[in-house]
Amino acid sequence: MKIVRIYVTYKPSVFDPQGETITSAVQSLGYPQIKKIGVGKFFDVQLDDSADLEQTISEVAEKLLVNFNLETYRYQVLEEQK
Amino acid sequence: MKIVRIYVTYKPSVFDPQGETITSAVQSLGYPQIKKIGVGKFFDVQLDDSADLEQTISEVAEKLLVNFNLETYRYQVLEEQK
Amino acid sequence: MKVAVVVFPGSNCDIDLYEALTSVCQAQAEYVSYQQDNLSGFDAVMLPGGFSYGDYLRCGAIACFSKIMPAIKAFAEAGKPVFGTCNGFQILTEAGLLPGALKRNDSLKFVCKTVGLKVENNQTIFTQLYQQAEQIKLPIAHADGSYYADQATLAELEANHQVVFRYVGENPNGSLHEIAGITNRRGNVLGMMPHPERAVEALLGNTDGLRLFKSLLTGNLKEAIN
Amino acid sequence: MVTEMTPEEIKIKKPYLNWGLSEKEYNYICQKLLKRLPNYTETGLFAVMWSEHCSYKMSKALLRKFPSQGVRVLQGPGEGAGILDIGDNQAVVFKAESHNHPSAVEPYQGAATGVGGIIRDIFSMGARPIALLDSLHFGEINRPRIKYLINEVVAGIGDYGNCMGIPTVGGEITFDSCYAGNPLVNAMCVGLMDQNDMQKGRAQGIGNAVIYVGAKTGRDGIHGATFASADFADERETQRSAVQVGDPFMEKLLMEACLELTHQHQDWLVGIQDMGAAGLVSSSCEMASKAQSGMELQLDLVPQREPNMSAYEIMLSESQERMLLCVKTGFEEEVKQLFKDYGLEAVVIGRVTSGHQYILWQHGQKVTDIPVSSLTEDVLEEQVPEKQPQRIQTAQEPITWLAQFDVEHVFYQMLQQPTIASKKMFTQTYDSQVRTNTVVGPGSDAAVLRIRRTKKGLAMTTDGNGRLVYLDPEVGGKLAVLEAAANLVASGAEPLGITDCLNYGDPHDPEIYWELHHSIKGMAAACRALKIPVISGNVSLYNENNHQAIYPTPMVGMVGLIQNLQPRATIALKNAGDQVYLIGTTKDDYAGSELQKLLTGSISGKLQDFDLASVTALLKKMLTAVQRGLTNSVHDLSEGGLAVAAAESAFATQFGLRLEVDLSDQQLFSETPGRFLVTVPAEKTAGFTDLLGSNAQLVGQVTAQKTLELKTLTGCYQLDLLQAEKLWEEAIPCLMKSKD
Ligand SMILES: Nc1ncnc2c1ncn2[C@@H]1O[C@H](COP(=O)(O)OP(=O)(O)O)[C@@H](O)[C@H]1O
Ligand SMILES: [Mg+2]
Repeated sequence: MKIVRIYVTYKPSVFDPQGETITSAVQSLGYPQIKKIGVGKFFDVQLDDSADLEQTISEVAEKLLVNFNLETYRYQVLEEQK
Repeated sequence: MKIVRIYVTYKPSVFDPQGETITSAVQSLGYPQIKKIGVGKFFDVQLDDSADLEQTISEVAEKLLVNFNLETYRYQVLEEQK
Repeated sequence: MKVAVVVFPGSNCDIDLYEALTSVCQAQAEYVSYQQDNLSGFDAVMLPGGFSYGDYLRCGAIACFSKIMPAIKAFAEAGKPVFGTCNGFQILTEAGLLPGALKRNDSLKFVCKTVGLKVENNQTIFTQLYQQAEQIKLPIAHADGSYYADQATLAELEANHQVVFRYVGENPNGSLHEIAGITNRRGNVLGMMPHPERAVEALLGNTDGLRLFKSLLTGNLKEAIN
Repeated sequence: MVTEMTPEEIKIKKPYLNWGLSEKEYNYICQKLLKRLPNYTETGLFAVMWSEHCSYKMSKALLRKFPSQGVRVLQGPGEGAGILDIGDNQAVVFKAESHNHPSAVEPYQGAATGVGGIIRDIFSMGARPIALLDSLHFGEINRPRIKYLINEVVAGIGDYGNCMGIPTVGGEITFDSCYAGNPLVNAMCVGLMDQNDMQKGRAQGIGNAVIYVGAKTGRDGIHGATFASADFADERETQRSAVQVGDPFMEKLLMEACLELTHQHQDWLVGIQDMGAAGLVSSSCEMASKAQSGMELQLDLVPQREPNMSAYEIMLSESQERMLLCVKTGFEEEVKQLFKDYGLEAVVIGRVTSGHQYILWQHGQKVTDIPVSSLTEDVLEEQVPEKQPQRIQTAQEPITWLAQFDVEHVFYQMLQQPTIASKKMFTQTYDSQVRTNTVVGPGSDAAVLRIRRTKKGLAMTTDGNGRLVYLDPEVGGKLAVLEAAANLVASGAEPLGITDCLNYGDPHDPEIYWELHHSIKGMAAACRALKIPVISGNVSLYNENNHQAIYPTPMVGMVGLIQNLQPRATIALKNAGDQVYLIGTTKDDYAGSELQKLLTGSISGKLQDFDLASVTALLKKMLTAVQRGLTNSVHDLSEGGLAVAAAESAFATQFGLRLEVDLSDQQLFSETPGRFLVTVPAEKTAGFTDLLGSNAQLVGQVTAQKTLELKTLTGCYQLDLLQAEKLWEEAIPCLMKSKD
């Protein structure tokens, strides 16, 4: 069993109201040392060892997990489990 | 300037309806090799070098970014920039 | 004319569309389950608002993989009318039947209220009974209605008169170019965030949405398709 | 896996005390009911089923004071929700429920699952839920924690109802420092049904299947029911296990599937009940108890989300979005298939048995074997001492007060008081229109929904004013019922019935029990005078934070029937030149008023009693006037009195008012109950005054200017309504934004 973490974020050109709101909330809480907070989501995908990892991940990301109008993704193999 | 990534997930005992729904959607798309998809969010926090990283991060996580009734977090220093 | 109202798991404005078509406009309509794969016998398809699959992942994303979707795509490709409101619009963009995407409102909150709209193109089968540039009011009720597309796509939408409804006065969600509703290039697929089906009876206080249904149902479709 | 204590260890170590079971109760169970020591699982079942939340052991005797009969009552208290006949073979179903404690701990999920729970109560009766209302009470908006609570609670309520496609059409939100540590989150759901579809939560017929449907069982909210029945101190760690997460998408599927089952396959179904507080144990033993059946369940068959759950955990879990069915033998497969079509799991977990035992099996062991009634019927009703609180004993004079104040200044201030100011910032995050039946949504005296394919409408409201009940529980209780009835009458609806949420502090405090007793007495008296039965309700006790109780706050949810939606009045002014009438007598009523709060910062004094008979007669006449279409607008006078009601009637219209009243300046803000502000078109004034007689006093006209001109016995004022409306609308957004 493998776990692959897929990170999804807005493309830099897309305005992210959530990131803006959190940044200003943090600053108003009294943390001027924090310049910016960006927000993203991730999916931890548990895969059979038999699976062709690269292909499965890119298919699932492209078909379902990521909307390419707005978002981009990266992934990382987290761990291999027995 | 440092960037710290804070990962927030549901505690394992907490029911995650979104993860369940996405998992079954992916499986019915024809990916039986995917056993489970967990969902989380992350925050990329840009910090002044001057900041006491550990303390700032744990304070901000606790005050704003994480709901301890349901969630837990981990963090990781991503990079140091000039 | 017979209209299919498609019901996905979590759709909840299906009855509103159905009643607007049947009890208000006296048209023929039928509910069609997301598990069916065939739309033969229908002259138009409508995708209702609601929360298909609980809005989990992204609004409308999971519904795109329903069994009915290929039939809807074929229907649209054949040039027949397809209409989506609210979650229906989100599904149409996720399915690629309309360009762009709908993201979280700038306020980050769900908003239910009546907003001002301008009819930007009355040369479509959905808007032929409105005046060009007419201002109307329709209810909105969504958390993810901020229309986004890249600059090139926006320019193309404008150049082809695909923007059919634009918010006037206040932009309630942060949509680029104040876009409230668009068609595809051919003009036979319309998606919009506002709910015309909530504005078809005087008893409920607003009838500005009625002409959208009447436009479609008049049958004698002006050749609005370019 | 943790090893469980043996029955003997339980007897010695008394863990049940922490679960809310008293030693006296434990001994009674051992000696009288079982004649043996209960094991760990059984002790847990007793603790939760004997909690106040499930058994009403302390409030039962008081609740019997409510009238619950009436010609329209098809189902009174005792089932998931009450049902009333509305003619044409249709019925209206409603119930309210509190989720105060879960919301104090986890406001978003607490509020959301409160809404989810009340919706299940409605569709388990066979009714389609058509509307939600909420009654929320928070601390003053002055600290980040309070703002956080408000935002999260409102979002939790909105998100659940929005996703379900059930419009949230009304409610109330008030603010007072007594709720700071213990907010009140009450939700009400209204359903509509054909009378032939009525269901009950019963399990009968030996051999019939007990079927579990919906979400899997996890370790959520174990002991939520006892938690709701225990004092609430700042021990956050121990409460965290109680957090449940709502899944409105699952509930939407569950609702549609259950409605298909109850509407189309009644021949398969014997009974249906939702799993609410105390989950599987309370639903299953109540279903068996109501039918005087026995029941055996195989816990290994219960769908489980987590490994190694004990019998105790499975039975007490409060995982959301689950229902329990009793299905006739032979139809199990059909039922499973029906749910499968909605993507849901339905599992036979047991059978109805002969006799009256409640038997649970796990891993081949019999883990429970006790009489069903020992959990439901045999609960010891608790006798609680009561005592009149000091503040009420000390004889007080009514506040008649003549402190000088500047009318103009107070008028604008009053509109910005959070309890009076516009709640649009919150209500506009609720979908109030979905299903296209909402004729009047949030912002009027009562919400109104039409009933499709008839001329009829349903009006509904929630009302509760803790301040008044605090000053005098009995008079305050009457006022809560009266306020709700007045809101319905103003909408042209005949009040049909009541549901309530009784929110109080720790009933073991004799003064609090006295408050509970006397407010119920007052409510019951008003119900009897107005002939409105109480058909369902909910009791929430232990609303305290660090031993500081909230104001006693009974919430009244009331539903009324509009026979003909066509002549219809709303609070909004309609037409310049209409005559304005003030209905009812204005006295010096300032105790507990918004004016007192504004000028003195607190509330005090003696509440003046009022005559129920004459108010009832007045409401009847008002209803006739609205039904005959004599009125263009009607608004009942409540917080802030005449001046505030006049301003509210003018907001969002292009009109103003010119009024001349035989009142003192301060009486403009008096809160004497049983009054309305009414506008009548010129051609109907004769009919109107004939009907209302001396109750109606002509006080002015609707004008085309956005000003409120007020002439009193002592002064003359020109109030700018545009400015007033702006202040009224911006007050709450401004408070919510400010950074302290
Ligand atoms: N929590 C809420 N949810 C929905 N509607 C609300 C809520 N709070 C207030 N409202 C609406 O705002 C209006 C004014 O509320 P309120 O001041 O309590 O009215 P009243 O004094 O007539 O009882 C009502 O129409 C009510 O339905
Ligand atoms: Mg009122």
